[in-house]
Amino acid sequence: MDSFIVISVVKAVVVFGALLTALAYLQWVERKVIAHIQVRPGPYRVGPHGLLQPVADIVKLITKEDLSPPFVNKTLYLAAPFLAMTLALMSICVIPFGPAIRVGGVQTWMQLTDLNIGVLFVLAVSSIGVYGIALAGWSSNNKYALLGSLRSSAQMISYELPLSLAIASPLLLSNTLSLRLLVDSQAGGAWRWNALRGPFPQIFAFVIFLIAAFAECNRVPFDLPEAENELVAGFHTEYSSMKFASFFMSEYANMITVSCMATLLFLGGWDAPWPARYGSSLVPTVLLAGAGLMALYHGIHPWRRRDRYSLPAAGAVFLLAAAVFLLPAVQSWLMPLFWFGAKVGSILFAFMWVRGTLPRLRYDQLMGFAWKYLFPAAMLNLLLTGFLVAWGS
Amino acid sequence: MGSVPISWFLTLSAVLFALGVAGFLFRRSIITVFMSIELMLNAVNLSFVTFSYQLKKVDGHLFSFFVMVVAAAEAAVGLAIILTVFRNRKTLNIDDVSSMKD
Amino acid sequence: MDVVIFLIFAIIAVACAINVVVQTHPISSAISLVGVMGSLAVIYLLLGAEFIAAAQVIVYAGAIMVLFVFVIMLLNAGAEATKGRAPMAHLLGPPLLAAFLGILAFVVRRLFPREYTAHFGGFTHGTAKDVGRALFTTYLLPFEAASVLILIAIIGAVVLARKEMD
Amino acid sequence: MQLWLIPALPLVGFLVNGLFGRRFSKSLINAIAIGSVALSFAWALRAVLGLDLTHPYTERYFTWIQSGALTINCDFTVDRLTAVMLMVVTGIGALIHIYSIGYMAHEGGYYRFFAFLNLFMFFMLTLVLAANFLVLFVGWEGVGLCSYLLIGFYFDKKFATNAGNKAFIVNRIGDFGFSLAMFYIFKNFGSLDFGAVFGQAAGKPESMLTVIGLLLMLGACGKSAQLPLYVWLPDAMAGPTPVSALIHAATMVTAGVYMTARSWSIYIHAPAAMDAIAIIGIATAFFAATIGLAQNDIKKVFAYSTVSQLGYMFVGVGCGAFSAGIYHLMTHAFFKALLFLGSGSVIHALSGEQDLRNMGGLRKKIRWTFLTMMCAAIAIAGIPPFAGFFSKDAILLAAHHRAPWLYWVGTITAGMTAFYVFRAIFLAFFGEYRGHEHPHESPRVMLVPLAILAVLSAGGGYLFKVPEYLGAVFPRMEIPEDPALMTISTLAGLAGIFLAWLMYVARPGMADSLAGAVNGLYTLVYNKYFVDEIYGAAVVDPVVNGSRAVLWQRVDAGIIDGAANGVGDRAQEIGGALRLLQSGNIRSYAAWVLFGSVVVIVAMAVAGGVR
Repeated sequence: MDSFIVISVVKAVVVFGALLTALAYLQWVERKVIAHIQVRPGPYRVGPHGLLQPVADIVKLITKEDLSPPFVNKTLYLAAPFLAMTLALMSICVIPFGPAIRVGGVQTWMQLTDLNIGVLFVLAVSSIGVYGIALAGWSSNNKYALLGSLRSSAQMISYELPLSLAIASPLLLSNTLSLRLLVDSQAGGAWRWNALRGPFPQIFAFVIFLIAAFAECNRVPFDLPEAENELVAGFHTEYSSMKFASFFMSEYANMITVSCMATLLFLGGWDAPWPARYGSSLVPTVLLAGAGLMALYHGIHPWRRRDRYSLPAAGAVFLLAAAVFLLPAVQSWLMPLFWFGAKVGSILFAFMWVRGTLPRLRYDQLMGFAWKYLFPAAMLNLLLTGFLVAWGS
Repeated sequence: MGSVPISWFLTLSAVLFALGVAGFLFRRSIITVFMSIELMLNAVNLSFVTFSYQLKKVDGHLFSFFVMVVAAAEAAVGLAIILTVFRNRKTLNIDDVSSMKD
Repeated sequence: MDVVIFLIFAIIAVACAINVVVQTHPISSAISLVGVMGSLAVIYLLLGAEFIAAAQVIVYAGAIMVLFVFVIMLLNAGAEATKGRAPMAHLLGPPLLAAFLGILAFVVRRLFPREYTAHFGGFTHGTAKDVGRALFTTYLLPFEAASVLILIAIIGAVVLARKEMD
Repeated sequence: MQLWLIPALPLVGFLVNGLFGRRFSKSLINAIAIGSVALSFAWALRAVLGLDLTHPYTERYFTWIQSGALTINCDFTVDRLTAVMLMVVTGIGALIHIYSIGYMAHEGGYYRFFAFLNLFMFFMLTLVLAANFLVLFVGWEGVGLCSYLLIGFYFDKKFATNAGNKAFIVNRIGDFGFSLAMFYIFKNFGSLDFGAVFGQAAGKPESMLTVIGLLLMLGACGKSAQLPLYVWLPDAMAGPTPVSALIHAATMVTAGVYMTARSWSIYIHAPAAMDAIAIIGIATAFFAATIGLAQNDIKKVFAYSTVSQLGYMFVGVGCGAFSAGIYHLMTHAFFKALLFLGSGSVIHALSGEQDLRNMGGLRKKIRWTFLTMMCAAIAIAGIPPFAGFFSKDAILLAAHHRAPWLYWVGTITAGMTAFYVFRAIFLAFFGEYRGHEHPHESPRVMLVPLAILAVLSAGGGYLFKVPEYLGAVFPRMEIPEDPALMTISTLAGLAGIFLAWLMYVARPGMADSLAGAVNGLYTLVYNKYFVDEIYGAAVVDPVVNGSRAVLWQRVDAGIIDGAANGVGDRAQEIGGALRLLQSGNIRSYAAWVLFGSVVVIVAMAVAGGVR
């Protein structure tokens, strides 16, 4: 009983620490990715390659003056960012990152808690997520904010339907609502993943899920609630400093949640795309070693003077990491983490890629797309899946 | 790890129901009145789930599930009606919407 | 521990419910109602109703109440007038309400003595699988009827809320 | 054997023609209507020839009514009695359907006529095939319905609809008796199946059987137009002539005789009931014959003749000679159908003229009609070797065996029959033509059925030895052949013919002077003994006036309307008081609902839900 509590607390601290760091650096990654898409360097000044930029941002946001306009509805104005942040982080509780591991003689799952109805829990939490934005916009007592939150509410309600339907079809294949069992049911290689496996590969559901997820996170091309050229800054027009940061972080947290869900539902979670005996466990080592060797090469032929020291150091770190991945002792838990991270990272990259590429939709196009195309497509997919599953059983 | 008496759940349900009734009786905004109805439905759902526990049968869950379905339908239509009323009357005060009598 | 959890969430529920009734602004009432629903979801979990708890949050808090908030925001409904013209309600209401509550509590007390108790894990047949099985066997007809009802509600809502096209 | 096909085929014809006939061409309607009846005839023939009918053959289909002790199955049965009826109904029915093509060619509502005829065939065959009283009653009522529909076929004419109503209402009286009989049978026998009822009949007390017999007889009197319920049949001539031939001469009106014969095992143990039948039969025969003497409408003459001949059949079954009754039923179907169809041909030739006084000398103009009708007239007059002689003779023999006075009255009636039938023939076909229309012979499609029926009328007595065929069904009656009686009845027929010839051909003025000599009697007979007027004064007027004075002005206006209005007024007053509650304010309504629920919960708690 006591050990259960201790382990839970430790896991919670580790997971949330990692998550918050990831949130901070996700921002940096996004700026970098978009910068490179737009052929510019992006953050570069603070630390090497701007690596310390998130720290600077945090310091800036914390030390800014906490403005609170006089015309707002105080209670809800203050509650909204809190609500948004809390709900965004809550889903992480049930997301499994890897299989059971043994640390110091204690067997535990790489997951805060497993629910029989994990999928429903995530859905439930994400469905309440809209309150943060809606209340923020309403309590600001500002017409841009109100318009932004109205758009956001309508958009999130609308896209929740195709999202739920897209989630339902892989559930039919896996026959469980527990996220952990969901991954177990897809174990054994890429052709067993719900996105690819028979009788009906859920590739369409996957695409629908991703599109709806973009809308749920208010991401480009569905970022109407904060369309700055129409609505100033949308629902968070009146927010500043840490309250603004909360909305910002909750958006990124939602992105991470959604990417995790996509990974778990469609891409087999922490399972390698092919079995370890065909060398899937060597992939991280090869990648890291390649990166390390490239860094060493550039360190020998530096463009700039300081690269002569920094690049070989980075290369050494990469090579060390590559070596670590070869240790059998850590491989059992590091490999799942690597694959999970790789899959989530790819989806997150897709988020950024789309943001860097696509223009924003018009509002009526947004709603029309949800109801006229996405919803029927998801419905059809679900029906076909259900039929084929029933046929097969 | 004390067990909770079943009667507590039912009393909670009764209290919530009574509060719903109170909201219905004393509030003037159509929307709040509507929300009071939802509160009463929730209270009833709690009773169903409690009875389900007591009888060790799943049927109560089904009933509350159907209550939710009906509540959803009711909300959709009811809110549409409220929208229409507001569009025509420019008011949400329930006492001003009594043209069935006049 | 069950008692503690129950008491915490029961108190939250009742406090939120009182807030629903006493707040003058609809949106505050709505948020309080979401609070009631959330606490009830926890209590459902306590009673072993996993699926219903999730459905409670998804359907009630996540869809119906969002719709309410949305409409309140759309209509920009302000605080309601304090003066009403339902003397009957104010005259009859409080004593009747007290009597109603008293009788209900009395009946509950009599019908459910203290030996009947509930604890977490005492009922494990509220999973999605169990509910689904009952839903698609015993309650198939009501289920179909409910789906038709929903369809009718959708059409009705669309017809009602549509802008006049003339 | 799929007996159900026999009635089902005409039903299909009815449904197809009735539902879609409006859009069909006449030839398609003909094909459907006649095809269905012809197929039905063929199937019936196959059943009759293919089955060993010495014992009843029953087919069970489904349980129709299941209620407590009452179980009614939808069963059909065939025995030799049924076989005779099946042949008569489908055979003559088919001929008359064919005849109707020509007769109805220029009438409106063509598809309606054939649909109704097919429906009639369905019900008549159901009646005949029924294996219990209730299914029989379905057919019984169904043929009544079709009779009503077809009498009122020209529904835009007042007299036609009136005649239809009259037939329907008068038949209700008979049906009332039939219904009571069924209740009584079920109460005492616990079943309505023929097999079960007739099997138990021997062991039941005579008084009970007599009551059942008399009630059944009442039903039969209504359907078969016996005294005192015969009044509807002459009026029923308002329908098209093929209808008169099929329904009101050959088939439906004989249903009463069939039903009585079918119930022989009840009657045989109830001599009083049989006596009643015989007496009613002979009285009807005589009474109708006297009326027939003075009628001028050719169809009316034959209508009264039908009533009279039905009386003969009743005498037959009433005297225990069931097979003789059925025999006469069959031969009568031949020659009376022929007489009606022939008169229809005459009417057709004269473009609708029905009055004998406006005919005459048609012998040469419509030769075939004349020849065939002569066959029928000789047959009905009972002249050997035509069909009517054999059956009538069998009945009269049985009557003499029972009570000689029956025989003598029957013989006199036979003479009158010969007289009025030949009177009609002579008036129509001999002498000078007195009408204005230009007569023309009927089309071949009408003449062929006439010819076939003429052959049957002439040779039917030889061809179908019905009494021997039915020997297996009915109890055998040993009646010695008596050439003297046979001669006397034949002579009576010949005398009637001679008298008719004398009065209407040889000395045309004689009839009028004779009528003047017995003026009072002639007026009485000419006006059908004022029976309709008496009924009107004794039954119809009191009912109408009583209803108007008491039921309408007192009961309806006073009590029923008063109650209704009073309820309305009270409701209005109470509503007026309750209106004060309706403030239009939802919240006060809610308060009242809350009040109500508190009361209910308290009541439930107090009433014992909680102790």
